[in-house]
Amino acid sequence: MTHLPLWFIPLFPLIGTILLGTIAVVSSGAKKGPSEGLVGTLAVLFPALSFAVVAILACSMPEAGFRETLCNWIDIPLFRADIGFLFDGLSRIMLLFVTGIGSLIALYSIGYMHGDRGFARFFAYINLFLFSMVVLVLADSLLLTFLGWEGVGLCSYLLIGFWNHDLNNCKAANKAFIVNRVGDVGFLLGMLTLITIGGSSLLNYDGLAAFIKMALGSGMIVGMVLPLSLAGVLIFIGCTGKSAQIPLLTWLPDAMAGPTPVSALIHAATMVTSGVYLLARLGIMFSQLEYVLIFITFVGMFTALWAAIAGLLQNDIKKVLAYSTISQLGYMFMAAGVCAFDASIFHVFTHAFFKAALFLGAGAVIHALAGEQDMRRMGGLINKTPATACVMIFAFLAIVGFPGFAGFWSKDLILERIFVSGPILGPIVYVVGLATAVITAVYMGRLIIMTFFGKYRGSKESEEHIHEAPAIMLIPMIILAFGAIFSGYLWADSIGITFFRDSIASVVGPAQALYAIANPALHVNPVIFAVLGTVAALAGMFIAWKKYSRARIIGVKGASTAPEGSAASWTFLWDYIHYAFIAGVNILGWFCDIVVEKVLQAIQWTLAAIVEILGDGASILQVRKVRLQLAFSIAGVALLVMLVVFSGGLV
Amino acid sequence: MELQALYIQILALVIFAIGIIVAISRRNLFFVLMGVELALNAVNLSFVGFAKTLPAEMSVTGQIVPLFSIAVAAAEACVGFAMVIMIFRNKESVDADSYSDMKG
Amino acid sequence: MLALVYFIILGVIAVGAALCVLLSRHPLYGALSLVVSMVSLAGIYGLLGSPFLGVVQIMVYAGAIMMLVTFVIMVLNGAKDKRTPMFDGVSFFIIPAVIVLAAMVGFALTRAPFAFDSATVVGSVKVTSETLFNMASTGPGYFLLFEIIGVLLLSAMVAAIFLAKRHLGSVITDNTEEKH
Amino acid sequence: MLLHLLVIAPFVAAILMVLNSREDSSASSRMAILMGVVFTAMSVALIVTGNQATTPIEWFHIPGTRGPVYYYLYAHGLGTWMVFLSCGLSLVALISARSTTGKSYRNFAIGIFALMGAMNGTFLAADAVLFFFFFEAMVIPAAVLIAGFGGEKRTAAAMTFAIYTLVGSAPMMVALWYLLTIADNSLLLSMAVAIQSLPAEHEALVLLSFLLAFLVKTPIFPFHGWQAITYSEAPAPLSAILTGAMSKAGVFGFIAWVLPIFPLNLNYVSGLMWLGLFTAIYGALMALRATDGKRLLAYSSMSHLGFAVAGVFSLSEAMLPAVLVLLVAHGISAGVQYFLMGVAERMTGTRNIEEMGGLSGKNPVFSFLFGAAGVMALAVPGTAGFVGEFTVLLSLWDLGPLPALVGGFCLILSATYVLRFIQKVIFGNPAREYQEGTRTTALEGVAFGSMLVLLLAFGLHPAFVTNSLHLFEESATEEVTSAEVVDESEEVVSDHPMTAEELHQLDSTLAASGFTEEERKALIAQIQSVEQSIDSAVAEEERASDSTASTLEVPQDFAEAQAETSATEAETPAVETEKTEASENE
Repeated sequence: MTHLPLWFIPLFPLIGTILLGTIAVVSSGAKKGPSEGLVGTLAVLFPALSFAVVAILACSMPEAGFRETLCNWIDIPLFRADIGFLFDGLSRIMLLFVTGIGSLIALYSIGYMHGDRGFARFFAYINLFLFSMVVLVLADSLLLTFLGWEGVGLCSYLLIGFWNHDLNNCKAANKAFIVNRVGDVGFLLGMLTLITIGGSSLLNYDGLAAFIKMALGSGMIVGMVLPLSLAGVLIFIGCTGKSAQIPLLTWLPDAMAGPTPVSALIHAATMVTSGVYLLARLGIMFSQLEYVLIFITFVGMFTALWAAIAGLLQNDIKKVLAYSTISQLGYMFMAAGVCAFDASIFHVFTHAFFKAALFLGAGAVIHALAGEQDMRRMGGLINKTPATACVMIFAFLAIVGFPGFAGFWSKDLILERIFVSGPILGPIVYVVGLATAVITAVYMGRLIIMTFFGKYRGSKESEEHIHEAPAIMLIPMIILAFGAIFSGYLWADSIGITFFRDSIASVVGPAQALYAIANPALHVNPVIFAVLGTVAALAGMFIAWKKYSRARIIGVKGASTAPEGSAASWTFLWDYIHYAFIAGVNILGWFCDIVVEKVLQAIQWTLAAIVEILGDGASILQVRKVRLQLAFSIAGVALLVMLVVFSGGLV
Repeated sequence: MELQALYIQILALVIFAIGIIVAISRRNLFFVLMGVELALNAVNLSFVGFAKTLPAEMSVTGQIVPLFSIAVAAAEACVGFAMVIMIFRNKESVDADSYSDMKG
Repeated sequence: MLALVYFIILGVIAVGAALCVLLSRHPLYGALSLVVSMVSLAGIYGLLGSPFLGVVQIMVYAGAIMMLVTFVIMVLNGAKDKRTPMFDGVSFFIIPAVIVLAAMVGFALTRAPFAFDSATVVGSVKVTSETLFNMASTGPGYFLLFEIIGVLLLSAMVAAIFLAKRHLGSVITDNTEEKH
Repeated sequence: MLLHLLVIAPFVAAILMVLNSREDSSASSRMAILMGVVFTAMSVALIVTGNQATTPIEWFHIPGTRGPVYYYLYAHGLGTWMVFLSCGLSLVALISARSTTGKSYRNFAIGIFALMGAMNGTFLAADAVLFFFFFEAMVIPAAVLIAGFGGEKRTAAAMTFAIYTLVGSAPMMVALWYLLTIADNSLLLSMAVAIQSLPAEHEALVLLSFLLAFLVKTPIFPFHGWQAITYSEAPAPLSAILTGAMSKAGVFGFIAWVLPIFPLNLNYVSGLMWLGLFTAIYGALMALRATDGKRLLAYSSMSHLGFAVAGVFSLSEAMLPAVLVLLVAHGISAGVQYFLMGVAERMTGTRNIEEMGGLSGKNPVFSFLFGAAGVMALAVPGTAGFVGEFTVLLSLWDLGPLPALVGGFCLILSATYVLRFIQKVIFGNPAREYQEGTRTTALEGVAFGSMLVLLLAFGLHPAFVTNSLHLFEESATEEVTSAEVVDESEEVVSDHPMTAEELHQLDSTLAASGFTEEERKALIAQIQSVEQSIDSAVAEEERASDSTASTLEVPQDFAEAQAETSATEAETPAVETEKTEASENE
């Protein structure tokens, strides 16, 4: 059958990038920026076109998906890679919400970035990001995924440092890129391990799956678990970098320095979930690596718990959401750790909606307050910006897992899968997960209460300017809020809808089936989990209400939003650990610069000095008088001739 | 006693030695140049002397080389004295030892 | 026998004049002694059967070059090195060295077997110029060398003019004379 | 013809530049750029037409050696790309120097052309003496240009550069001479044969002398003393050429001369590999601490080249294409970074990156280029740098995870220093008031932009680069197999004895037609065996196979040798068999 070529999907954002980039560069010298209408139209048009292509392809996709090899990329001895695309159930879901939410956020950004000097540049980056993200998801091999992987990292760097006149933003951007680079090197080495195990065909997802199945069939898998585990751990390090898990998570809170739509798109909805996507993609390999899976579960668990507590301690509205994102990503990894890839991808999907809605809402609030991000100087905004408040409250209900909202379905699914995964490990992780859910409800409740309820705590004059966001910002928010409410119904186990699971079953199904053979699931009535989850959400909300609605929060003036005291030491725990490594590198650098280099230079100059001294010694003979030199030479000749004659040589 | 070829060479050697001594031991630039001329003359004499020890045709060759050497000596004298003049203008001295600008 | 007598006379004059060059204080005296030495050398050339060479020696050396020397000495009147001593440390160092060198070479010469060839031709103008301007392709090819020497002299003249042109125009006209 | 043109014509161009008026720099710049374009076009043509060789011309005879020195050029994949780098970077340097050198542009162009000719000669020479001649000749125009157009400490920089590199290659000259007294001639293959006959300690000494020259030129860790000061004091366009093309001569020397000639043992190989990795880390750490922008770039290129050397001595199968792509990528990206740094220096009047900043607001086009160049230097996938570094890492992984891990660490460090560099130069607020200097001109922008486009193109389709190796590897193996079959059959048939002279002649004929050392040795062994008798033939064969077995310890380097020297093979397939026949029928 004929279908639209797959490369149409990345093509449109690429064209958008080139066009907008050209506009940005060309207009940069001009006094007045380019027309915002034109730029905005282009910026939304190309992602939307891409979304349309995805939608068309999604409807006509056969069970096995589309595969398309575009051309050869690298072809050298030992290694061969093609540029090829794979469009199956998993990439369909990912692409749909990446391009869809991408288009919505581009629309929102037109309002948010209004009047900014780098308007065109911003949208060029956004389009480049979408291009990279599409390549990441659509790639049929790890190497091409890596292209997208670093591409999104690069865009994240560019967008965090978007307002680059402030060096703090640049530092946050550098931090994001470098921390990600650490993960990426893990990814790279993981790929190399795979190549060593079975040649470059293993980088291809289909090839890898075939290889594992072949190894399983022939029983060779036993000998391969160790190298495969190494590859798995290395690739997982890559995922921790991109998805901000312990220990490479410090960059995400700092990344909030970028414009808020960027935080919504890149640092909440799409890019950070690519780690989860990759785990699901390689599910069939991970399903064989028991210990790696346990490791992943624990990393996810600790990250979820730690980030939830850190979220409680923040004053900056975007930082709260950032830690919340990390925490939710922890949930996804916990699910991936028990091979519940469909559940984790489902959470990725719902999370994209409600977290994007929360971020856009926060952006609208910040926009309304002219850049104020400190929650201690907000309050009572529900009267002034009712639409924003509604959107955020719906999203809040979704994230805490209030029954009927999206988060309820996905989070309960994850907790259920964790519990049933094993007799000992499952319940332990489940309890931690449930506790995290309570804390989630507390800090999200705190955010909502501090922002929208109570009295306004900012300065009087700023109160005058508070206004509802323009329509162009509200429309995407409302659409996302609908998503936050209803996207969960794509897979509502309790009421018998399993559409979502079925749609990606062809991809992650085999892996989960393999895992299920080794780890048979416990049988527990799912209603218990629903009830417990609901209780946890309600308890958390109750605590938040008790603690924060009565408490008088003192509006502070001029203080930084960074937490202090013990809150700071909790928040920056991993930063301190990173500092140790950075200090190590710095000491090494210092050693090289001050000690080794100086020693080398000393040797060099000593040699030079010796030569110079010898030269000076020789130049004593170089007398002032030409005549004397001639005399010397004649005397020398005379001596030589004497020597020759008296030694009897001449005759 | 007949005139021996050796005598010519001894004479050339003596004059050459004197020429070298003049060229190096005297400090006046004119003497230096004249010493060089003297030494060149001695060389010419040596050529002629040796030429006479060769058979007929080749001995003519031996007498032509001094012609060239005389011509070169003329050129040398010409440039050499021009240089002396130029240097004298700069230094107001014909003392060879006062020219030591080349020393590093 | 007679030749030996002439040779001894001319040789003594030549060596004596050379010694005068060495020992004279004023360059002009030195130059005149040099002329004497050269003339007596020209005599020896004639004695040896190279009259053409002798004539050239007198014309070019004793005539042109020494004329140039005396001219320059007279033009640069400050050239009398009254301030500088005739000999210094270097001289007393160089004289023994050269004498030793000469002695060694002389010693070697006395050991070397060579004698006059009886069948030498007299280097008359005719013979010399025939050899010199032998343009046959099998010939010695001295004519080329001769042309090159002409070019060399020309360039030497140009160089001399260039070097000395600022004050002393008269010297330059002398230079052109000595190019035959 | 193309080869002769590429080597000799730059010198002619340099002489032609003298004809230009000293005052009118615009006329001379037009002429220089035009000629630069022609040379670049020729180098592209060389890449397109593939490998070729000139007919060897006897040049001169070094006293004490056995064979003559040939003027003999040949182009193979690695060399052609290096020539491309040298010509292309020179062209951009000529464009970029227009705004800085002013009236002395003519002299600058003369130096650049001379340098370009010497570099092309180095990369194309097939004769060791010729190679050495050009290798040394590169130093002179470079040093003169540094002394004439450099920064404040230019004299010291020029002296350091010249002395370091000349002293570094002096032992190589002696070693080369020594080798030539043994070898039949100064071509690669006869030298490789000659080295077999040396006692082990002499061989080690000769090897060390060769290594020293290339280690200094690259530069590798303890010998990098000249690099930072030279690159930072040299005018930026020259630094770009120095790092982009000239320093490649070191790595090129390892691949094209050291590996084919010397039967390296594992100690040397792993030692050099670790030295390369150490240099990579060391350079990256030094770059992290540098405050002088050009010095930072100098250390960064030291780091990259150390990485490349480590890749070379991984001796894996993928080494040659990997290193080639890495070198090309580094040549272009380091080159463009230097050019841009030069522009930054011109605009701000300082090289200290702590005093820069805020250029993104002042000159957006420049900062776009600068940022893009930085990103390309980071080896982001899709750029040529990534392909190079990934494949080199792959080669390193062949030796074990640890070298690859160190290489990975190096990638992290490179991200750190490049980002720091970008941030300090173009982001933030200006640290002080700049006097407004010359901005990027349109021509410069186009030149830099096209370099970046090249990087992208090579990154997405590295076959552009690797195919030049590929093509003749395949055809060469075909040739070798077919040729050997033919040869053997004829060897068996021909039974009349051959004299030593004939053998020698055959040897040099084979050498001229580009046989690898192994094949040639095998051939001669066969001929000799036939010559003696049927009985001893068997023993000889065994001995020959023994000697090859002893070198199997490091089989890859011979594979490399084959890849290198088979360059000329593909070209004259029919001729070489004919020649062999002819020499045997004598």
